[in-house]
Amino acid sequence: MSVIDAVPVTDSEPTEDYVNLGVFGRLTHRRGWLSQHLGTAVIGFVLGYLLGHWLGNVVAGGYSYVQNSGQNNVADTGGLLLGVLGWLFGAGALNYPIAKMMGREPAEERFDPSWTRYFRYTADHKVVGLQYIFSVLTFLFTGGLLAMAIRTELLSPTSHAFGPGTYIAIVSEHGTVMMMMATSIVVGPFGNWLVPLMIGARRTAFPRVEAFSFWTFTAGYLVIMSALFYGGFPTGWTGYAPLQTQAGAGMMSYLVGFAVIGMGMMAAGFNLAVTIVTCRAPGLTWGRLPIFVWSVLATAALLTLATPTLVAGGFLGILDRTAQTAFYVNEHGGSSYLWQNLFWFFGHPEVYIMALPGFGIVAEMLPVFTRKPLFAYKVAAAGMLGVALLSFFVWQHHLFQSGINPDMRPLFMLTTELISIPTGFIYLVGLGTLYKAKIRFEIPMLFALALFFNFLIGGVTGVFLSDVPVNVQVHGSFFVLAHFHYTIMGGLVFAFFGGIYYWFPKMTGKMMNKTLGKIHFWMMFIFFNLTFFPMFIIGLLGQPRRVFEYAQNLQTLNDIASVSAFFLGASFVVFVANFVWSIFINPVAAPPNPWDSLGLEWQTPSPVPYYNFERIPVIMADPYHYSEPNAPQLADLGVGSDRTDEKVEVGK
Amino acid sequence: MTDTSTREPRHFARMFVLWLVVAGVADALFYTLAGPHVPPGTMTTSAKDNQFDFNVLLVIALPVLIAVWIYMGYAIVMWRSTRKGVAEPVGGAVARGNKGVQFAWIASTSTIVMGLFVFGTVALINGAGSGGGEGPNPVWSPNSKAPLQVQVIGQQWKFTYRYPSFGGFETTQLILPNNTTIEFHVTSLDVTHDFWAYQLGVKADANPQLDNVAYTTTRETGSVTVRCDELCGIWHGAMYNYGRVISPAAFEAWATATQRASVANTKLLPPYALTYVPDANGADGGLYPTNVDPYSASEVYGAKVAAS
Amino acid sequence: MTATARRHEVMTSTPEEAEYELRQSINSYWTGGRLLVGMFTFFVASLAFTYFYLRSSNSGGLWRPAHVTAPTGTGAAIFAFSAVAALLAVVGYRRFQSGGVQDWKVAGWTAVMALVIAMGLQIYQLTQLPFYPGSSGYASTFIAWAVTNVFLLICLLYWMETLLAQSMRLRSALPVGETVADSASPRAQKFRGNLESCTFFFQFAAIVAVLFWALIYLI
Amino acid sequence: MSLRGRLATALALFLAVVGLALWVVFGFITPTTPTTDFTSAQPAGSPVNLTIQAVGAIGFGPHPTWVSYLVKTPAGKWIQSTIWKLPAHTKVNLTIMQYDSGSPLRNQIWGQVAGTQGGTELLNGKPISFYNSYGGNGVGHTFAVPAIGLVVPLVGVPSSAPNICGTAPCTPNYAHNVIKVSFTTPSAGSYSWQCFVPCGLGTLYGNGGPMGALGYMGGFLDVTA
Repeated sequence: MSVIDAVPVTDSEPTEDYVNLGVFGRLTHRRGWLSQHLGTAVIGFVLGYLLGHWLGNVVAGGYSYVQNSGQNNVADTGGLLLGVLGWLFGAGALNYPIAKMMGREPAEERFDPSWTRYFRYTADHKVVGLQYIFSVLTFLFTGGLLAMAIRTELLSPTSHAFGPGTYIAIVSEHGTVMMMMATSIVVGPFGNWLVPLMIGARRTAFPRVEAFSFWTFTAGYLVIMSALFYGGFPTGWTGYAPLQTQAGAGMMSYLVGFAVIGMGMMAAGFNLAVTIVTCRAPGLTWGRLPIFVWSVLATAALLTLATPTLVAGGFLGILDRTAQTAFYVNEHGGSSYLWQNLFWFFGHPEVYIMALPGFGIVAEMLPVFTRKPLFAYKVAAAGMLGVALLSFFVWQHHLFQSGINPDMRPLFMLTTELISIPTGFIYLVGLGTLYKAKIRFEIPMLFALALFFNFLIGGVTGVFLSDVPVNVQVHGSFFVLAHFHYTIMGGLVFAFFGGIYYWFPKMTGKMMNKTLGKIHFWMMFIFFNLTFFPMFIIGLLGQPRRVFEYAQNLQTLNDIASVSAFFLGASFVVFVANFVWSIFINPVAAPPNPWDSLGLEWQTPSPVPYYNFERIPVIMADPYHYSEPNAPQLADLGVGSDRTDEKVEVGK
Repeated sequence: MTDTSTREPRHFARMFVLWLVVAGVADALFYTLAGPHVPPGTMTTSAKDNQFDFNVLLVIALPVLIAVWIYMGYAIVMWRSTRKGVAEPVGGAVARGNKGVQFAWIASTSTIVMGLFVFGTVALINGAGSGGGEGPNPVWSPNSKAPLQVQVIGQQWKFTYRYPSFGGFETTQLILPNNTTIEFHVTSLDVTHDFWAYQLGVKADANPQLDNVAYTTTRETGSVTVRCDELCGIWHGAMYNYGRVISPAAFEAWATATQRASVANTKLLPPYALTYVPDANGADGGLYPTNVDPYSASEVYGAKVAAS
Repeated sequence: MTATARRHEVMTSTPEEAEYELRQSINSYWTGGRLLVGMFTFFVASLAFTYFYLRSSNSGGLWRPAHVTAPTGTGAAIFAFSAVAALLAVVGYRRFQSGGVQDWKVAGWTAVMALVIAMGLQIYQLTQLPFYPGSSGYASTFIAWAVTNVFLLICLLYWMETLLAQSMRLRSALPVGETVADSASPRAQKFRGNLESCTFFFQFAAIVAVLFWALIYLI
Repeated sequence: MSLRGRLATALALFLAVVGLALWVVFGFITPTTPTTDFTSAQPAGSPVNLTIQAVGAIGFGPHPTWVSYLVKTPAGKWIQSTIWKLPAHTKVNLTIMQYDSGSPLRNQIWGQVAGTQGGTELLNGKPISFYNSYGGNGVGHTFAVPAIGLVVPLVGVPSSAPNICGTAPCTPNYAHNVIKVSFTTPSAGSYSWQCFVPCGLGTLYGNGGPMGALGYMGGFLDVTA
């Protein structure tokens, strides 16, 4: 298995045969234009696509999915799959897995000081984390532009800006891109960047799996965007069969794209879960683990275990459209319910994949900005694990009116409502930590408080949706849409931006502009609520999701939502301006610990050395002792006396 | 530690009083002013029950929302750091996790949740499925002896309706008699649709070759909006129509008249059945080849299809 | 050398640290191997769910028309070769633990051969089907299992092959007189962790093979 | 690089991204079906004469094998356009030239003529109120505007006819049926119309392909005041 390949960075043995990857090693170690990087990955994708398409036509020549259409889904699938393979090969992801078949050992990666390392296949978790940030932002803004298109169409109750088919394609693309992005928005950037630092590790357990997860994630972006060039797909992000089986070639991009992203999700979750379990520094007991790491652990478990079901469902869908099996076609011995079960069995853990890391981020930031220990730490950790476990038992609440297992509805109503108890723990933690605190309204704290405001509305409406009688009224309407935007965008995306403002100084050594940050926050917060709150009412008044025509009397509310959405979109332009300004145009050096945090990640030198810690730290306390003037030392970093210049003053 | 010379205000008493007033007013205002107008209205038993259910949930939810907001607002105003730069640490008892508070929180949220579950289940069973699709063998059905059966057929991209008690005629209009228990049998000719009769408080997925039953009893006359609530392709947004609930006498007259008018076409329809799908193929052949027996992989996948 | 450059370039572990990180690596193999099995379990459980779901819903009476079965002889042979491979991996590992590195290598290479044959048979069987993939629920499920099985066999093959290849290179790298089964060198220790996980995965694959052989061909 | 230089570079890159987004919007996701205007062809108030044809294969464009409707512009030219601008509250004399063959309907309700003047259609001059799709030549397509209850079944030409039109636009020299109906346009608004015969050749349930794309088997009546 290629995934079992820990990099022995600390092995002190002689390294002559050790670094030798043969011809692939020479590829990996070359630098400059002739090496492997993003550019060769793109070339690999294109060549792989062409090869796969040709191959598909060879093995299934003359066979077209739809008679006379010239549409050959075998060729399309082959093209996309080999495109992904070519992408990975071009990036250099396959060098070691191939060399390994000849019994070679992993090469020890040397630190690459050049900026080009950000465009390479690298096992450095800090570089991967930053690569992820730029990628998820690309995902987010692509999906955001599509959202602007949706709101443009909904300015008027009839079809006006786009044709109905185009509109459905935009809606589907928006939903899918955003869902793919949201699975990785925190675990990818912050999980990879911060977890090793927070647990005192010099690397993740499987650094190449970590890099693989990133390059698969980006390949998934190319695949899902290819849907637009195939004419889009009409099923929304849920991809309901048998519409899935009826749809045009763009559907292949959805199925293959989700499978590829799923591989990336599994790889990322696998690596982080193992890292947290095995690579903690001495003294870092479960009771001292930073709460963000707990949230990543719960999320990683969900990513690893729930995603295979999605990949299986997509795999069956791909077979339906290429080998002409009939899994989802009732008339041929299949079942349209099968997809709904498989999809939602993944789909509900998925939404907690999107909620938990957000909780982790705000719980991590609250003590810093209130100068208090985290309230009810154990409850918070237990809550995250409880949510993760329960999320496997709630999936049929998406199917209350579908006619599947109607007698099970009370049970799924119960499990769904039960999940609000561990979810509520985050409020216990938040409110308890605020009590008699010394709150500092720095920008990250603003985002954290906004999460509590938004997620409350999202969470409470979730209870409404879990109640079967109310669900009859609001299922599939804009009410649902508002609900999950309040939880995912109001929760996760707010936490993500809070996290960027909070950890940006650590990651880049630069401060983000405060004024622009405040403008960004307030615009985002106000217009987010103005965009999505009216949608609750729109949904209650009877507007189903994903429609291009709605009742005339709902136009005012829809227009409020649309105009607010444009301002919400504009707030991200402010963010991009701030981001680019602070990194590239006018960088301001950040102090080593600008928020005065006790977290282990802030105790490392800035910029963080390649191996994170010169000596493996020995953890001696949990990182939340803000209440004591002379807080116990968090960790013995074991740094020699020659490093006094880099020692960081913490905890006052 | 707080200075003993300055009296610490009783924060919780303040917040509690504020909460009691605001939550009480909000609940009372909502229930009396907005409550009766909450969608989907009271046209049927299921709509009325679901409206009541929604109102109960909101009356419980508002105080919870308000409690958190008041607490957060209070905290933001009262407990902000006044110092420039980093505040001094907060020590003492407030910095320790209070077990009693944790227990109270968990106990109260659990109580609310279990209460909601019991309430929802009772509402679901008493409401005979609350107007939701209950699959082919409904577990909860109304007491009515002779409900009016109406079959809802979803197809891309229109709902049509069959009335088996009137010779099984099929029409594009949904007309229902008042004060009658209706038994909807929802099915589809192609992909998955969802029959959402908004004012009736009825919602049920339409699946090919499957029967999905939903019950409701009409209480008031008026207009009904029917929309498709499950994405079904390009014209999903245009898949709606308007129906009416009318007096039983008027319904009888309409039904017999329509039965008579469409008798010629009704003869050509397949006999009434709970599922209703001729085949998965289009007008000119389907996705799945028909002549695959004896099966040969090369025949199916390698055969050149003649261009027409 | 500047402080910054040194910080990035130089990383000398103390012996305690090297030992600690070696433990971490070995534990990672153990934990990773178990998590991998969990991951695959959810995948094949989805297929088993599909099997039972389509079987019980029997849409249009088309779960499985009478007497339609994938070629049973080939199916039994695929199962037999997969099972033999798993057995060899387990028995070989037992021998390895008691020092029989050579025995393990022979068993391992034989297992690889058995897997190649099983894979070849599985692909051959896909080209010789007596039914059309979309003709019934059973036909569809069979196709999904066959493709999954090819993938699973490739994973097993790859893992076993890389270990065998690695052990051959290790032989010359280890101090004279030590074998990969008893050497205290970090590389040998990690190799053993990897091999343990691999053997565990073979056991899991054997269970999956039995289960699906029974589902597809027996019942 | 100077501050100004970095600023300029960032702005240039930003503009490049905006350009890329606009290229995608206008190149791939904006509608490509043209609108045909019938509001100014006749004097206000007088009936609009609308002539369309249904063909088995469009013969050109990205999907030459797809079944499609074509419309005759006021200038007398046959084009592929399914969005038609019509005046409100006006009588429309609709003539449909049906060049495609037919088949039994999946749902015979679409054999019933509805929403037309007199509840009938003129099939080659003979009035009919419904058509048995299981007999005769079957029904090839329907022209239906669900929002105003208009359903016009288009009886197919015999599939054995020697002169079936291969590609559009078809001329009356080929086998065809002429169907004429009259209806009155509703008040201003956008009304979708579609075909209810699953004629999306070969796709599952016959409703993919041309049935699932604007410009072939569906469009809008863009009714203006």
